Amino acid sequence: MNWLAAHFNYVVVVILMMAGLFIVFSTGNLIKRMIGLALFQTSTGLFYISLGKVSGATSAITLDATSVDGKALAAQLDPAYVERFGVDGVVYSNPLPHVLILTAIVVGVATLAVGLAIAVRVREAYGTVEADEIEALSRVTAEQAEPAP
Amino acid sequence: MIELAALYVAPPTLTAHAPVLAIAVPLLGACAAALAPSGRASWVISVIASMVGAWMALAVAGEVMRENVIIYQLGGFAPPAGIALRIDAMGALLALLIGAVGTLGAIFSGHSLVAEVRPEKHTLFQAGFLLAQAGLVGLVYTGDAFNAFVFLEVSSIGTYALVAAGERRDRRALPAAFNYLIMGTLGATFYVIGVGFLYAATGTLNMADMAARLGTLDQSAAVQAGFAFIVAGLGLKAAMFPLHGWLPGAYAHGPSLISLFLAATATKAAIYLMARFLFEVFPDGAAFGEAFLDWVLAPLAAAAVIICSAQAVFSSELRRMIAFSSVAQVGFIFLGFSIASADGLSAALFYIVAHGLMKATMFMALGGFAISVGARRLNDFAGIAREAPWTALAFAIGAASLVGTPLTMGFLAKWQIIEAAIASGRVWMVVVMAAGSVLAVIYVGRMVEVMFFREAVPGAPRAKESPIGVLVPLLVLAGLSVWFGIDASLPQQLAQSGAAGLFTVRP
Amino acid sequence: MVDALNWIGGGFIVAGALLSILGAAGVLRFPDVYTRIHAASLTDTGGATLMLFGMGLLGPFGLITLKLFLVWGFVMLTSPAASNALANAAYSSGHRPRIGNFQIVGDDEPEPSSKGAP
Amino acid sequence: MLIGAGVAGLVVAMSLMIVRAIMGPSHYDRILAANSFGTKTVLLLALMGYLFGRPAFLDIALVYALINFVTTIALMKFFRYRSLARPLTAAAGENRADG
Amino acid sequence: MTAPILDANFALNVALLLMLVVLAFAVVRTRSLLAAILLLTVFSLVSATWLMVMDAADVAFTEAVVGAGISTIVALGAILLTRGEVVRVNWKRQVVPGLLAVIVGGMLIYAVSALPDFGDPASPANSHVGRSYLETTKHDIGAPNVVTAVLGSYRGFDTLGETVVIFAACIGVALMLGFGPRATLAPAVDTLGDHHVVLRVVAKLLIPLIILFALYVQFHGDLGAGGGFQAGVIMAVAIILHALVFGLRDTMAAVPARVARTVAVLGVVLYAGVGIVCIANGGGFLDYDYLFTPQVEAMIPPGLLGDPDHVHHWGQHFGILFIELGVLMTVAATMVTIFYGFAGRTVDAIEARART
Repeated sequence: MNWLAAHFNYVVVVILMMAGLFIVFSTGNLIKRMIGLALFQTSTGLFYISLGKVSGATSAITLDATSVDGKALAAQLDPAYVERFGVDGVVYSNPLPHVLILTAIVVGVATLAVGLAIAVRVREAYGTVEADEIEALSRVTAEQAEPAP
Repeated sequence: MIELAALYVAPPTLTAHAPVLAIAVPLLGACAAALAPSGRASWVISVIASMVGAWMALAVAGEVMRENVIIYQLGGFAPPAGIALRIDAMGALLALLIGAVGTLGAIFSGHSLVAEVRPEKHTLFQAGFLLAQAGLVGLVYTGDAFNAFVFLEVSSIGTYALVAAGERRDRRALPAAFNYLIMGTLGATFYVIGVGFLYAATGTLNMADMAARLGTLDQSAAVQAGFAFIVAGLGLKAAMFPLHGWLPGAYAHGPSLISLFLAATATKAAIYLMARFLFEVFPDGAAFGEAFLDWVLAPLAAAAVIICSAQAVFSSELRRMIAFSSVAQVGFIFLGFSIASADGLSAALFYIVAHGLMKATMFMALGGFAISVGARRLNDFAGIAREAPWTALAFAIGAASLVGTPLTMGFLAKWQIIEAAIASGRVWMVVVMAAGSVLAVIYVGRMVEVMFFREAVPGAPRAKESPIGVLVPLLVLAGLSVWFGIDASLPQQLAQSGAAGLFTVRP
Repeated sequence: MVDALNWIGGGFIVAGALLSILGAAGVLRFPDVYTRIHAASLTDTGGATLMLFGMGLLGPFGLITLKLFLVWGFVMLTSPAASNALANAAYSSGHRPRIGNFQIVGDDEPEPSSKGAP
Repeated sequence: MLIGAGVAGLVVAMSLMIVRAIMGPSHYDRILAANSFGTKTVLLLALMGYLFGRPAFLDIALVYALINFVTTIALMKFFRYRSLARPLTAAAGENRADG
Repeated sequence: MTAPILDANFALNVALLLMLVVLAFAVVRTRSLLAAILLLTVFSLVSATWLMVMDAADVAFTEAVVGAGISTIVALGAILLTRGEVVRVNWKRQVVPGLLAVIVGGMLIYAVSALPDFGDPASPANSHVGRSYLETTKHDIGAPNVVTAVLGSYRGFDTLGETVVIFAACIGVALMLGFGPRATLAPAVDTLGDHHVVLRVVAKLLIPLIILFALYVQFHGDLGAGGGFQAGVIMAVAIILHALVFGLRDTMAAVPARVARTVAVLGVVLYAGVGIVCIANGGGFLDYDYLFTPQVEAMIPPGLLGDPDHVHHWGQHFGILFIELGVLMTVAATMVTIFYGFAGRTVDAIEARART
């Protein structure tokens, strides 16, 4: 139970990754694949963020420990804990994973846009976004091997 | 014989910032190309930016030979807090390859894009091409694991659309590009997951710092998973054998410029990054180490050599044949890596360059043919050597290098791997390589036979000799294959020094 | 005084949360799109008003109060507008409100625009 | 304490909305659920600022309210197109908008 | 000290994660693409809320504007042009993908079990580089928001790469969807019609407010949550809202596609240009301490920024300001370009259908 509590986030993230991967592999619909990919990428972000959480901490936007909010936050924690893990009297969560995942989210939306754009063009060229049908149509093209227009 | 260490190609201030300029110049070139008023103008920008980028890469290579390793801090913060570029001889060699192929490809694109891509798209196409160059150079230069991911994506995201832009000639480029995008993104995401595990274990993203901290750690499941995901992710990007499904389509249907550039550089950069993780970040014994190389990487590489060579033999489309051959050649490179000695690594690096040059030559020659005829299948190329002798000659040189004919770079590369394999007692590798080469002789022989010795099909469209703007870069590429086959000192010194650098750190 | 304000504010917040639950229950149980829209939009705006007012009582008076007011303004602007647009779209796509007696809950006619005849 | 109760209440309401979003049955139900879910998210975020002692995070609640609105309009637009296109192709009540 | 504190924070964490799991499974199961996208939007909302629980305010901000905003709109544009439903797949064909997912998942479960406990302040991840940023930002950068400091300065090169990725997406989407004779057709059917007076009035009120808010987010970035990326998306959302309500044609007359592309380019140029200026002034690339020459720094009245020992904070402050501006320009313009790409095709597809 204690193990589960301590690793609950990671287990959930793994389940989400599996769901995303399953969608990517199992469906032939190009749009649905992109959705699965987006899910997979988002869950990767959740993994990083889980790594950077510090118990009892607050956002890494620095706060004056003597301000009202700072005092209220410190009051909830063991002074020894604040002393050991805090910076200037306030315990913050790790900002580095946040920065990385900001970048990753941006990369994710870029990929999504380009992928969907290609999918739209596939639909225009083939009349379908189902991988099986596209493959069948491609085979026809290959056999004819028609010269360029 | 060029002594790189004695080569000062740029003034000192420029050389000091050359690492970042090699990335920033193509980047700014991409910006200019995107705004260019016409396709022609964007081509000029593309050529100039690629050239300057290659020049900077050359300056870096000289500096690396003198200093061994260059560390360039970005933002003025020392790693691990800041991001640093960390360039060793291997990285310098790869960047040089990227710069050279990029420049020659950019020159070539002046004619080939007109034939293959819709005219209104040329400016954006050139911009995407320059972005891909900048991304790849960044990928081989960076010393930060997460920064490598960013550059992996910089180099890929534009490329997906560039492959898809081949739809004008062949609509199969679209699903191929989509497939490439899915697999490429999965690969990059796997890589990110792997880096996440390593970050969880070490608390750092700087590769050198990571290596130092991993050395003090026990072999935990998190480190193993980090290793596995990084290898799988980069394997996807590098088209390592069972993960190569996206490659033949993307290479066969994309525009010639992109095929030649990707074949020569993109997969190679991923291989290089994987090598850095294998030999630099992971200390021997941590994660899977030797067992992984011997029991996973080497067998997969051998399978790639045999199976994909056979697939190339049985393909009927010329570009598809060459694409399958690329996967097989990646197998050769991984064979070299799996030997895990300085000789093996150096041979593999040398092979990367050899393969980059030969594949670029072959794809560029096909692009030259494609300007006048839209042929795809092997039989359409019958007798083309009579109509376009110089293009066909360059193709033949590339093919000869692929087979491993003496006096070409391919021969030296194969020979070095065989030597390293024998020196480490892996005789079975020699057998595999011989078998792979025999298969290569078969499919290359088919190509050459059709082109040179068969009569043209009556009534088929007549090919013309490639225009001078194609012939020049093409013959330079072919010439490089021959030159380095005779005097290999230029790539050799970088490859050896890079490999030695990795193996002296941890013998 | 501050203590009393905290309690009153908390009371408003809880009341708002209860209203939200009520609305959610309505969205879950009501028989067709229009009744659900009705349940959701009323309780959304009502719940938001109660809760944001409660929060205004809790916090220090100042920029935060202004922001709360802005959030409230946004919700009051957007939620009814969105509900209006939603009902409009549903109606123009052929959904008709159910009038009269009905037994089966949540069994709408199939979505007319979701078919993909190639 | 009361804030905690408010947060808990919102979470319950959000869970119920998720059920509606998953069940459907029509897309309008899903949109309704998503939109209403968004409003509740705005409230939850604002409240969480108080729960965790950082009320300055109200900005994010504001952004949510905004984005929620625009997304809903985009969805409306989506349906509007189909319904506009339909009279042209509405043969026997069938929607051939995709043909 | 290592076990997570079972407090309100953790309870919310668990509740939200469970919601995410339910939503993910619903996405897997549904065959309607529209439903999948709607569920993914709700997924984004929940995950953004969760990110707030994890103290990741900036990421929550981004996830909200990207996941619930732009992604949804882009995906809607895409499914308008493709088929609404996923073909039903034989269950036998789902076995192998299922196995693959389970294998990868099993590996991951095995691996995560060895990770340090959730919330452990002494874990390697939270004690080495991550912690050093918290300690040094005040001296090195002088910005209260450590995330912005790391994003803009310590790891500014990453952010340059991120901006370039966005720019690459701009090029990619423009290459795919920005051309063709049909993309310029007049979108006469593109307004919401007279039924929607309410929307038009509200939108008219909102659009300036949104732009104002975007500027606030932009310039408030080093003090609180926010920054160039978020502001850029919000700015783009304002333009998209205009297009949605008043029609694409009017919007494209106000912000032509060519202008959008130019702004995207200029954003990257501004960012890289800041780096080059730093080099020209004798520093490294993106070393904002060298953004101003000593002559310029001498002109700054002493004590204006409080601490005279930290004149370099000026460089850092303006460096971050400029690069965030570059990010804003590229992101806003790219999002608008992407929207134009998809929405332009949407109109065409409808008209093409009408003709057949």
